[in-house]
Amino acid sequence: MWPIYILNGLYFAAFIFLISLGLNIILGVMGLLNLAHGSLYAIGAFMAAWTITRLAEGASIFILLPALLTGTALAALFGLFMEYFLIRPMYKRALEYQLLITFGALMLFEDVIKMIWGGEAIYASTPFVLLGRVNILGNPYPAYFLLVMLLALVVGVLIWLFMAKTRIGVMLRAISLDREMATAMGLKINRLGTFSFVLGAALAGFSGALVVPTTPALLGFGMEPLILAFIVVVMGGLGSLKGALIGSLVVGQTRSLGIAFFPEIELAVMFLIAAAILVAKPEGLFGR
Amino acid sequence: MLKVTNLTKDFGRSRIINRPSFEVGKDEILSLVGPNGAGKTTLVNLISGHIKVTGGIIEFLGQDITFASPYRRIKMGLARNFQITNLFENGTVLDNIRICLFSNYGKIRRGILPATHYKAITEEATELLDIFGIGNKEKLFPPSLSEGDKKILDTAMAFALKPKLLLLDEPTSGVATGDKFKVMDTIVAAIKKEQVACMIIEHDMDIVSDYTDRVLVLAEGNIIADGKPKDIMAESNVKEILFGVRD
Amino acid sequence: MAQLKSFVRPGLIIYLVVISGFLFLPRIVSTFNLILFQYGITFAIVALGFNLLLGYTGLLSFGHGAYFAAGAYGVAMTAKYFPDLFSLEILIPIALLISFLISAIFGFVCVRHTKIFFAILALALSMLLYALLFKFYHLTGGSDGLYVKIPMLFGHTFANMRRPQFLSGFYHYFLVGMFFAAYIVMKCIVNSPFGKALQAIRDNEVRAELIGIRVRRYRLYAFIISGMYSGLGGALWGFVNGHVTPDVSHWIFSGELVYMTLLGGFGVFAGPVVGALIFNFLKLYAMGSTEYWMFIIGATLIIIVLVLPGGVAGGLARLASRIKQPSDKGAA
Amino acid sequence: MTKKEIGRRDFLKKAGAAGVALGSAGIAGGYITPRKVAAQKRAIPKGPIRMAAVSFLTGAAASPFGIPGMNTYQMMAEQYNKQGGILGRKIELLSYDEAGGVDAQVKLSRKLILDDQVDVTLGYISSANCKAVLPLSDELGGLIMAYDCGTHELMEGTTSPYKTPKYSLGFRTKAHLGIDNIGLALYIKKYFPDIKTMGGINQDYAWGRESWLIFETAMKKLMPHVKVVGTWWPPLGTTDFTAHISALMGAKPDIVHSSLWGGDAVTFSKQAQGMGLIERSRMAWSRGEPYPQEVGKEYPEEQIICCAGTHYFLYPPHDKWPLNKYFVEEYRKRYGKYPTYPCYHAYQAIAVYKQAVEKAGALVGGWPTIEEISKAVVGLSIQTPSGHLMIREDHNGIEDVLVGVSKMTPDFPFPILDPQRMEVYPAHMVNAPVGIRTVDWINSWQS
Repeated sequence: MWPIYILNGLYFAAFIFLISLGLNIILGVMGLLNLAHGSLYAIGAFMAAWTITRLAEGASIFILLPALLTGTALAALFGLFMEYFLIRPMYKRALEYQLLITFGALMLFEDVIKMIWGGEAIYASTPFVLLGRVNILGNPYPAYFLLVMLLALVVGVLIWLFMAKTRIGVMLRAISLDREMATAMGLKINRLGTFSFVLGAALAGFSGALVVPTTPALLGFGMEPLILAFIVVVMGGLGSLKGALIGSLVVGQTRSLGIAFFPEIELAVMFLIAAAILVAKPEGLFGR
Repeated sequence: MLKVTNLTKDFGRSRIINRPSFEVGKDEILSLVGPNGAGKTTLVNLISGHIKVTGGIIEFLGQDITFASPYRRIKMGLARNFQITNLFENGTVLDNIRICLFSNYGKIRRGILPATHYKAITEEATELLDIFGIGNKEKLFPPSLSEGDKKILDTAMAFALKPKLLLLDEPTSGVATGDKFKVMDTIVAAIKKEQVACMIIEHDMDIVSDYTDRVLVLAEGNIIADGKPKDIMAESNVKEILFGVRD
Repeated sequence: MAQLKSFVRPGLIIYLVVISGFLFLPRIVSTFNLILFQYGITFAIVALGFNLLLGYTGLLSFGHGAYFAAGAYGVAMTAKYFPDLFSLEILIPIALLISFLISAIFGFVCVRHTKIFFAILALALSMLLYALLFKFYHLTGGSDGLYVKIPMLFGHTFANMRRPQFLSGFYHYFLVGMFFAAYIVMKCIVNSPFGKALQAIRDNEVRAELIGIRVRRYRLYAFIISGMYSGLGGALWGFVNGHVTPDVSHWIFSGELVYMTLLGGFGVFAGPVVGALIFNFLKLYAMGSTEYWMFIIGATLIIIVLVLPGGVAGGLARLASRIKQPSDKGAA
Repeated sequence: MTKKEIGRRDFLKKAGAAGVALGSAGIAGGYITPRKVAAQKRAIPKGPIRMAAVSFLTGAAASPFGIPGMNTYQMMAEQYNKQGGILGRKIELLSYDEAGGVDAQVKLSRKLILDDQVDVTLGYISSANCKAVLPLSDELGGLIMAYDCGTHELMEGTTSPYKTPKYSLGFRTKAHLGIDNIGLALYIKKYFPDIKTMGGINQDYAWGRESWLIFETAMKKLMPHVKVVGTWWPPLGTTDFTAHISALMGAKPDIVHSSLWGGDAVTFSKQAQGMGLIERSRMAWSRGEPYPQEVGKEYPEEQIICCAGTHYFLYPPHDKWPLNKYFVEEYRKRYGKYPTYPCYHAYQAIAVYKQAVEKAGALVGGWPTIEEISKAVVGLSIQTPSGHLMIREDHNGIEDVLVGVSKMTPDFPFPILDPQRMEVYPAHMVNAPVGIRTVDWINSWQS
């Protein structure tokens, strides 16, 4: 079963990576910890689940495309509104206000989700069922999980290329390296901040939409992944994309192997690893 | 009293401080001059422990303090002010001085009786403010002070730590030209009274020659001249570096 | 005498009015509202300590639920494992001791950082405690939590009482007494040289270091004191609530503590106390009146942050200086 | 309304019960012969009975669980009101959401008893909530009837024999999880005697922990050769079981015991099917009854399913027990689904309250106090759509239990319990005697 445990860890790492990537971009560029990030993830998931249940009758696997699109788009839209109305007035304010306003947004979004989609769970497993299983070294394994890993990899590479090769990406990195210098160089920090926030929200929505065929969309859906994303960010170093990758691999494998071998204390093991890393290297693995 | 040997400091690849060596004697008032970017403030930051040294040795009162914490240096008698004033803006002028005195007398851990209970310290703070000529402003908050008064307060705070060596980073920058000498008179009078050694970073050559016994000239991270103000002024390479004038 | 006079000065009358108001409360309001008030008072104790860290030291912790949980579980686990020790005069010191230990350990890790790093670290560590409380089912009751019975006091039991009787009788006066003791101690701390040093650290960390304040150590002291206040609040809350669960160590609960402090205004000493009292009523009445109560308290929070950053007890002058602060620091 | 009239109406209904309309009579639930003592008449309050019903209305447990329960409360309250209410007082049903965690429920219960002063609270699905809320009944002086939670620790003491009742004003109007897990073990011994290994996946709180404890204890006694290869404890509300499932697949147990319920059970089923666990191991669900209907055709066959009692829409057979027929038809008419066990549990709670009030009311001649009502509950034996329910002096209900395996038939769009392999274990076989802890009782069995 080892390959399956490892694959499970990779699958878990894949979607945690997408969430923490968005969280980390926002953190790096805007210096803001978005506590409502999990809610954006949940919004993506609910939207995608809703789309899938609308189109499920006699659908093929391509049903996933509209689901991913609508989920990502809606989360990005919520991100845009949130940035414009809530975060922007906070740019010059002290940290505590910035954090609290995202905390307020978190509570607000949870109920907005309830208002739009109701309080009950939405099951949208059609794509998961349609893809069926493949055989991995004699063990059955759902093909959908492999698809999730593949898409997460593609998105990760795209983001990396974007950050390394495009003008906007280079500017974003410049801001996260040295905000004051970037301001002095005349970069439009506000506009780039908005861009990075929407990008982060879109990534959250995308990961929600990608995951929802395997799990029901529920109220409070974003809470647990958000915590795991925090751990990833703390472990990997704040604002570091490489850190997000390594951190999510650690979290994913810890969870998978932890459940397989220490089922009693799996969650605690994860936090203990995070704490150990922090004691040894307080700024995180790739932190500055 | 202070002995600096082959000190270096790198920021990334560029070397800001390049192996200067010098000493400061007891009761000496010394000035440090040099063009912008010569590394004067960095040198003060290194001595006060505000930033970490790359190489070389700093000794104070015969002890190696190269890697000592700022706290230890202060307890040994090394205090400084700041070029850009660095005050506690939510406390009054009196509070600003008082906190330094509490720190100096090691009463800062007292957590029960209110600060106002320590009468002797309050009196001493008031006296100190009087010495520095801002006694009438003790109830004001720093943001409402003039630039000159802020400078004086900043210096007074360093002075309140009862240092043996005081590092002053441009104590008159930002002060109106007419007031400069008044500020320096106040500071130097206080320094002389307590017999504190002092190293002053200064641009204004009039101040350098009027108030200091000795001048160090810093350029590109190293000392290029050391001597009495009059002699130094006469040297041509110094003039070129400081004033861009060629004989 | 002069000292005493300077100590209480003009607020004396207000204090007397508030104290007697609190003491007579059981005769004025219904049991239910009294208990609600008691929830508020326990949170007010937490908020007092929390404000030492946020308002006076300038550190925003998103993990103070952990120390609250330390106090509450200290009490509940004593009830489970050492029923003979279940007496208030033993339990309160136990709660303080446990919250001291945990806040000292966690604080040691956290105070190496400031600002956002500090907030995230505090959050992550409180979630570590949450995970432990949650996963060690046989020890802590897991997500079921633990029941807290009515305690004894110096051998006197209140066993034949219903909890409302106990709460509106002896325990109310005990709670009010604890609150005022905590209030006065905190008032002393913030006005003492130690408190002034913390404020110096908040205003200007660099300068504080260079006038001989060991910044990190003092931050740790502040962290521990505020952690112990949380622990005390948690222990007292445990008796009011009658049941403790790991939820109090979850970061959402810590977020509510921040909310209370901000609602009252952390620029003013008594602000967080007011905030804690208001928050409880706000939350309960929002919960009672609509299904979408989270929307209401979320929106309230956003409005307060946007429009009334000084909180209800609002120090508007303080607001002005706080907004200016980051730009000054950047230049230093 | 006078006592005499009530008596006559009850008598008429009782007479009617003999006829075809047994169903509605059962619902009206009158088996009380009022004593003709001229006891002091007590006034019956004018206003309606304020009945708080607490059930999951949001979250994963809402759709398969909380909402059917709440539907039943509404349906029954309407029925009773149509028949004139309880002792002439109409029921005003106040519904509350059980979501939000233990702490929120403690606060809510306080508000219900102290502030709203409801007459009775019926509710709680989660064992954790029950454990936290039931002590409040005595602490605050409010009548609470737990309707669905299963933890056996709720009413048991720490040593055998223990003193009963634990709470004088707190009840549970159903049997505890002992019946499900003992029933499963008995069933496995009879139908699958060849198994060698077993594993467990149960939620990480009282319900899951205790379900496994009882099952494991019973299996050790009944089938001592079966080895435990591992147990897993996902928290309540887990949405991703993939790691647990692959761990289970790695451990290869013949039987997987699970007490997952609500959304967790649905999610786990879907993911377990997707990953292929179902083909390797046979699931034994201690509360599996609602999910075939919830999941539909895709629900796998050959799963061992326990009905948390004899709560099944096809049992007792409609021709032999018209009350079940009536209940199923009425529920289906209103909500378009067959009732599941939470519905039957809700019926039990509201019926027990009604009959206890009527019994106590007849004794005291007027509206009884909550202490009198709670005395009347003890020893109450009522007919329910699933058969008989008795409330013992430990304030706990006892019931028979039904176990079967899922099978697809042409009659329903989802698998039902195979009629050929249904087993009913009578109450005395699966419930520990009063005052004896369930674990001690199982350990005392002669093997």
